[in-house]
Amino acid sequence: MREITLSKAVNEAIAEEMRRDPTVFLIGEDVAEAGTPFKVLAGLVEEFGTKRVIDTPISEPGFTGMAVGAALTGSRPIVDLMFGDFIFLIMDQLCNQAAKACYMSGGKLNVPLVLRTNLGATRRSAAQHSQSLHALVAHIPGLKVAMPSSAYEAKGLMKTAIRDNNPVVIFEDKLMYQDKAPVPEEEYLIPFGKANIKREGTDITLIGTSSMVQVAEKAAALLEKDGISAEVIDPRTIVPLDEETILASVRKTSRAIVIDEGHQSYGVTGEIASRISEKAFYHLDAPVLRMGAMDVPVPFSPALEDLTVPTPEAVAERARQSVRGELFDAA
Amino acid sequence: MREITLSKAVNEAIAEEMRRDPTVFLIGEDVAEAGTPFKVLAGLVEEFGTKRVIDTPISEPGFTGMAVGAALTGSRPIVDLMFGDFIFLIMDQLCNQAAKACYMSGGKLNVPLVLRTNLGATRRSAAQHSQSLHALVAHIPGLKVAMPSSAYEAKGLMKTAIRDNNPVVIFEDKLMYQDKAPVPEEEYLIPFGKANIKREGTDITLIGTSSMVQVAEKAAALLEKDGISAEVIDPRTIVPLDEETILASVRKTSRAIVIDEGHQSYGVTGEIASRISEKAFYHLDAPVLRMGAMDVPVPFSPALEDLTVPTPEAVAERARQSVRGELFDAA
Amino acid sequence: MAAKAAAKKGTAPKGNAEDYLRMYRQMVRIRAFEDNANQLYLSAKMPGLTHMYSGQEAVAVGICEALTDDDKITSTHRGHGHCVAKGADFKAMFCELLGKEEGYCRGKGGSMHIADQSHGNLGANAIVGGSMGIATGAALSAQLRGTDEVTVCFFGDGATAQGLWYEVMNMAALWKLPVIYACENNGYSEYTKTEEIAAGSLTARAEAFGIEAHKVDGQDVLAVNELTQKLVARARKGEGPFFIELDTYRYHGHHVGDINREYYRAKDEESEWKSTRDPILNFGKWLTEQGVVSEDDLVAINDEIRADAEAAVAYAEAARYPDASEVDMHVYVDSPELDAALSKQSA
Amino acid sequence: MAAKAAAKKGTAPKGNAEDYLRMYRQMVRIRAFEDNANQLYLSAKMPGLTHMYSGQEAVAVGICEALTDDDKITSTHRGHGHCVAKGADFKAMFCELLGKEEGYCRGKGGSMHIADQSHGNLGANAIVGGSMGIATGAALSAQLRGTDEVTVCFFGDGATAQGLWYEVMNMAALWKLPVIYACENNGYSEYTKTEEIAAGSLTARAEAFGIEAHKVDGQDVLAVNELTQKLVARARKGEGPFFIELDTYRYHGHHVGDINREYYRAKDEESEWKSTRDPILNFGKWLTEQGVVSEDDLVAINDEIRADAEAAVAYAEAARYPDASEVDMHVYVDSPELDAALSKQSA
Ligand SMILES: Cc1ncc(C[n+]2csc(CCOP(=O)(O)OP(=O)(O)O)c2C)c(N)n1
Ligand SMILES: Cc1ncc(C[n+]2csc(CCOP(=O)(O)OP(=O)(O)O)c2C)c(N)n1
Ligand SMILES: [Mg+2]
Ligand SMILES: [Mg+2]
Repeated sequence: MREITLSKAVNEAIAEEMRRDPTVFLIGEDVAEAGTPFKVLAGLVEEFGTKRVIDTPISEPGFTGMAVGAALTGSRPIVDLMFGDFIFLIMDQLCNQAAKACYMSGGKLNVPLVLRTNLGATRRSAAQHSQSLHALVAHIPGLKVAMPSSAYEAKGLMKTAIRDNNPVVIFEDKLMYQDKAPVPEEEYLIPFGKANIKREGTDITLIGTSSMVQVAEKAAALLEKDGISAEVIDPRTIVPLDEETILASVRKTSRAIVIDEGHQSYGVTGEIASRISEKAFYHLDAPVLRMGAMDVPVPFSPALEDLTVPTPEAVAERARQSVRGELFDAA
Repeated sequence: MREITLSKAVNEAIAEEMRRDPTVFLIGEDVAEAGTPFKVLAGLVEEFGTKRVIDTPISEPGFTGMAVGAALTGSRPIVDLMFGDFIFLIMDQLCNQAAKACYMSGGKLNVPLVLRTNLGATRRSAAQHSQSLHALVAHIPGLKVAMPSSAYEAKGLMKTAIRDNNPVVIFEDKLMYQDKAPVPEEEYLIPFGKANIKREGTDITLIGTSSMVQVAEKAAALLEKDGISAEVIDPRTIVPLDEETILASVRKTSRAIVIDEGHQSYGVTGEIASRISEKAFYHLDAPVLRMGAMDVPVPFSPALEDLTVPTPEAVAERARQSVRGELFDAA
Repeated sequence: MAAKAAAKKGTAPKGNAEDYLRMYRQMVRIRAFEDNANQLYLSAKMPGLTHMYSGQEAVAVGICEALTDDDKITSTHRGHGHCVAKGADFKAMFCELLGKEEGYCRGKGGSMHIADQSHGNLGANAIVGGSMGIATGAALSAQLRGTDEVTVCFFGDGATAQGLWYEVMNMAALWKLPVIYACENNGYSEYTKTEEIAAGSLTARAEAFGIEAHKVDGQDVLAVNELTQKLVARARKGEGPFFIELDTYRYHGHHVGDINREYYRAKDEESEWKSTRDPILNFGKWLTEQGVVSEDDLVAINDEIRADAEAAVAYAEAARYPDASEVDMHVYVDSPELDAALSKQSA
Repeated sequence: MAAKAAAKKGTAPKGNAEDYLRMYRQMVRIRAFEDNANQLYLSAKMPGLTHMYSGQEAVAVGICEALTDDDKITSTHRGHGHCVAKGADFKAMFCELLGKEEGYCRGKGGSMHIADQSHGNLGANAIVGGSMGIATGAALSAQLRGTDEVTVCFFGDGATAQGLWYEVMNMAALWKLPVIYACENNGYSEYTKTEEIAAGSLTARAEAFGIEAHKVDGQDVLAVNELTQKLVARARKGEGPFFIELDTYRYHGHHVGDINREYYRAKDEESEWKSTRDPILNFGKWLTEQGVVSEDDLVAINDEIRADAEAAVAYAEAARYPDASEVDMHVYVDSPELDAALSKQSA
């Protein structure tokens, strides 16, 4: 199968859906001729014109609010938010307006909107351009949240997001845009709420989101050398969350680590870990471990930044401790 | 001891600190003559004048940003945000600016700012005036988050918040403003990061935040009738979180329920439950249970709204199941 | 909706009688709705709070009578008037205010979130200024979809302090969107006078973005309607956006519970507006002076509408609450086409 | 900082020689800093990205030379120029750009977050428009604390699209805050021309709030300085706020990696600005014409500053990274007075 970059996969997904459905349009800063600073959208304005690939002023609340209005009235906007960190600027439009319109109207209104943005540190972009803020939107009912972990996932999840009749926030890892993966030429969709078992294993379950799926896979490879068989699960969407697949795996392996690039506290790792701890309680041989990003703003200095995110080595080490039973003593 | 309302307690705390420290000022909508729609700040403008009790236009991002600037330059602002739901409007100023200034400057800048706002449903105020959004700010390093559970707590935590050199967000429960509690005439502060054991018990630990402390206490009273001894813990601040007091209690009781009025998913209950499940793993006789608000926007209709938040009866029932071991079978 | 009045004060009043009477009736309907809503609150039958539109009727009616059902509006926390004026039904509105199943939003929205998409009302909003983006986006969508729909964005003087407005005005001006920003300047935002919270000039703020701005007496339904008709027609041709500042007044407190308000506004001021600038009284007087209707006709209209409103209240009081099972419905809507594509794929 | 020039182009140039030379030097210092920063990036020695200020030097210098150390500024993602102009030191700046312990922010902030509070620079900001509230609040704080400090808020033309600006302008105007909004209109925001993203007129936007607005040639350091001195003096007396739009140009791409930019702006345009409107060349020429300095003097100044910059780069390259233990330091600052009160209470 051909291999394409995550960037190209997203571009293809959007182009295919824009061809299929004339109500889909793109809106955001420098999305047209520039094709975004990451060049993900390059070429789209040439095909679809400036009416459907709309460059905006630097007005994130404004154009997000406009997308909500457009989505309420027969259009299907894709909002391009250049950095995930800017989500703080649009929280009202996203969480008070888009997320609630359907419920507040008793189902009479709905907001088929995609917000595509990104996450991920270690790009030396400092505290306001490196955050992984997906937990915040996952906390708000009415939004769906997708976290692609490869080019293949990015394409399928984006296409599904565009066709979903609800607001969907999709977080791409900005460090993965040049990563390649096999992606079929044929059209495909990836359903929301169905986790992907990336690797089967029997001793411990590693649940990772976004680029942390790769971290988990690398950790699993390290563990294999030690004779430890790790199962790796990619939830794909954290809202809806495929609890069943995760629980089934942990009931089998009896151990789990949840890995996520958002800050550890009050984030994704706590949610998934606590669901496992509650619902697979009887099957656990060790505490469910959490590995989020450190609870610090992302530092600029490379000497510090690399310390803040989970690494394959650190995950493997925690997994070994768990399997060896070392964690029992600590409790 | 005299009893005063939570509203009066907050008012006293602010007045005392404004008398003590001339750099403290209040800023927000209708804080002066109107004393806020909840009348919490009534009388302050008469004592301190309009220079220190500043009525603003309806510009939440604007006046929050201004408070950050004032805090960076020798003032100690208290920002009044009329409804907790409006926090979505100020997330950039709070989370990208206030929370990070200290870290990004390597400790050279700091932001002694208090954001006072509220939470709590069942006031028939519908989806945009009823949210409990404290988990969102708790996820952002650099902010402290206080959750008073009574008039006594509200006064002490507010005074401490004003004196803290970091940005502190304090969530008052808007349904508790008229609740009275004994509050000493003498000055006192309540330290951050020290949980309060509201009631001692041996069979199960109930951890509640804000008004859920009262719910937990009522549940404990119900349980007492069934011969079940519940320990009730009020963390007081969720950032910093007093993990030790919580863990010590659960190690003793072997069972726990975490109760919070924020949406259950990706919120406070997951964080506290997962910490307990991990760090008191060996001591648990039953899964740690979570009782947050339902993952739905808050509905207006009284017939629906009351269903969305934890009640003493529901907490007591879950506690009984836990103590009876019923939950084991479910796993 | 029927063809609208090419209203011109003083010209051929009888020829436009039908239009005038519809406008009159709509204003009375709003007043009757609000009087009943207030009563429900005072008798503790209404959950929560609500914000009365009384006094501002000429704004909603003058504007909405220049729109069709395909045209959109966005509304505010003080939104009953817009909702009625855009064609909503009393029963479904009162049911919504009481949290009943037959409400416009099945009781989930309440006073501050009434939406009536069948008449193009995209909804009230409890975030001040929160619908400015929505309205502008509806106009963008109309343009993209190649329709000639126009969107009117209602908001108060207080909402002009929200930065969102400036962001969307800029884009509306750049892209010539068919949106009309209608600022109901009722002199107050909550308990504060407008002049204390608004520097400079509101019309100049719109003009600074190259947006044509107008000021009009918001108590004169014909003046409002005439201006709006012209601007709507121009907006349909791509000459928008526009801004209108409408001078008006709210008769009640900021919300129904705001009873003692002398600390921020004088009783004299209130009675002055009510006695000399009431939009319904004045328009009624003009209609009789012009011989369009008799005073008795007006009384009859009034009585009929009042009876309607009371019947709707009674209906709503007796109506059912939504079933408990509805609490977690409508968080998400289904996506049947997506589901079909997915099941085709897995087959 | 010494007393500032009461600069008036054409009047007594020799009498103001000291001031002129300081401005000239400061502009050269900025250019030298940026050339070295760019070189660090191109040779892959700098982590991340950075945005060059080259071409806009007269803005930062003309304005900051009208301020004292007690006056505050807020800066942007394109902030090196403001930082140098407000008095920062090369070594601590380069150390910050390289993420070193001796950087202004101990390496934690980097290019986009340099702050130098000892000279009143409250910091660069990576959120476009993100410092508009901060600047206005610093002015409020100055007023509340009874000082005569003035704050200058630097931002780009693109930032005028952020709603926050209108919110804070309104409050600044209502409360007569001592803040000057300085918009560096360099014709572009990222890869988009200003006219495509800004409707109407920028000065009119400020004026709509009753704020006095000025336009000035941002390539003419004396014109900038003269205007700023006047406005600063008036702001100190409570006559603020003010708005200045400064016409200027960035010589490099949006950021150091933006090399192929012909798709959004012509090479001719760039060379035209560089050859005819360079703030340093033109001011240097004028200084020699007026007999303030000789060409040789200028060369010597240039050489000295270049050497300084290179030495600072070498110093920064050799400097230590922060220790790993610093990673979770500075998330919070201590509160010693609070801690003392608490321990007194528990004693
Ligand atoms: C973002 C936001 N801030 C504050 C409020 C509280 N609030 C509700 S109505 C109102 C005043 C609005 O004034 P105006 O826009 O003039 O409308 P009016 O009430 O006069 O119709 C305020 C401050 C709110 N609902 N939303
Ligand atoms: C809120 C926000 N939106 C978008 C960006 C990405 N961005 C960085 S600089 C920039 C252009 C800014 O243009 P302008 O204000 O004119 O400043 P200039 O770069 O020309 O100095 C953009 C869009 C950002 N950093 N912050
Ligand atoms: Mg008003
Ligand atoms: Mg620019």
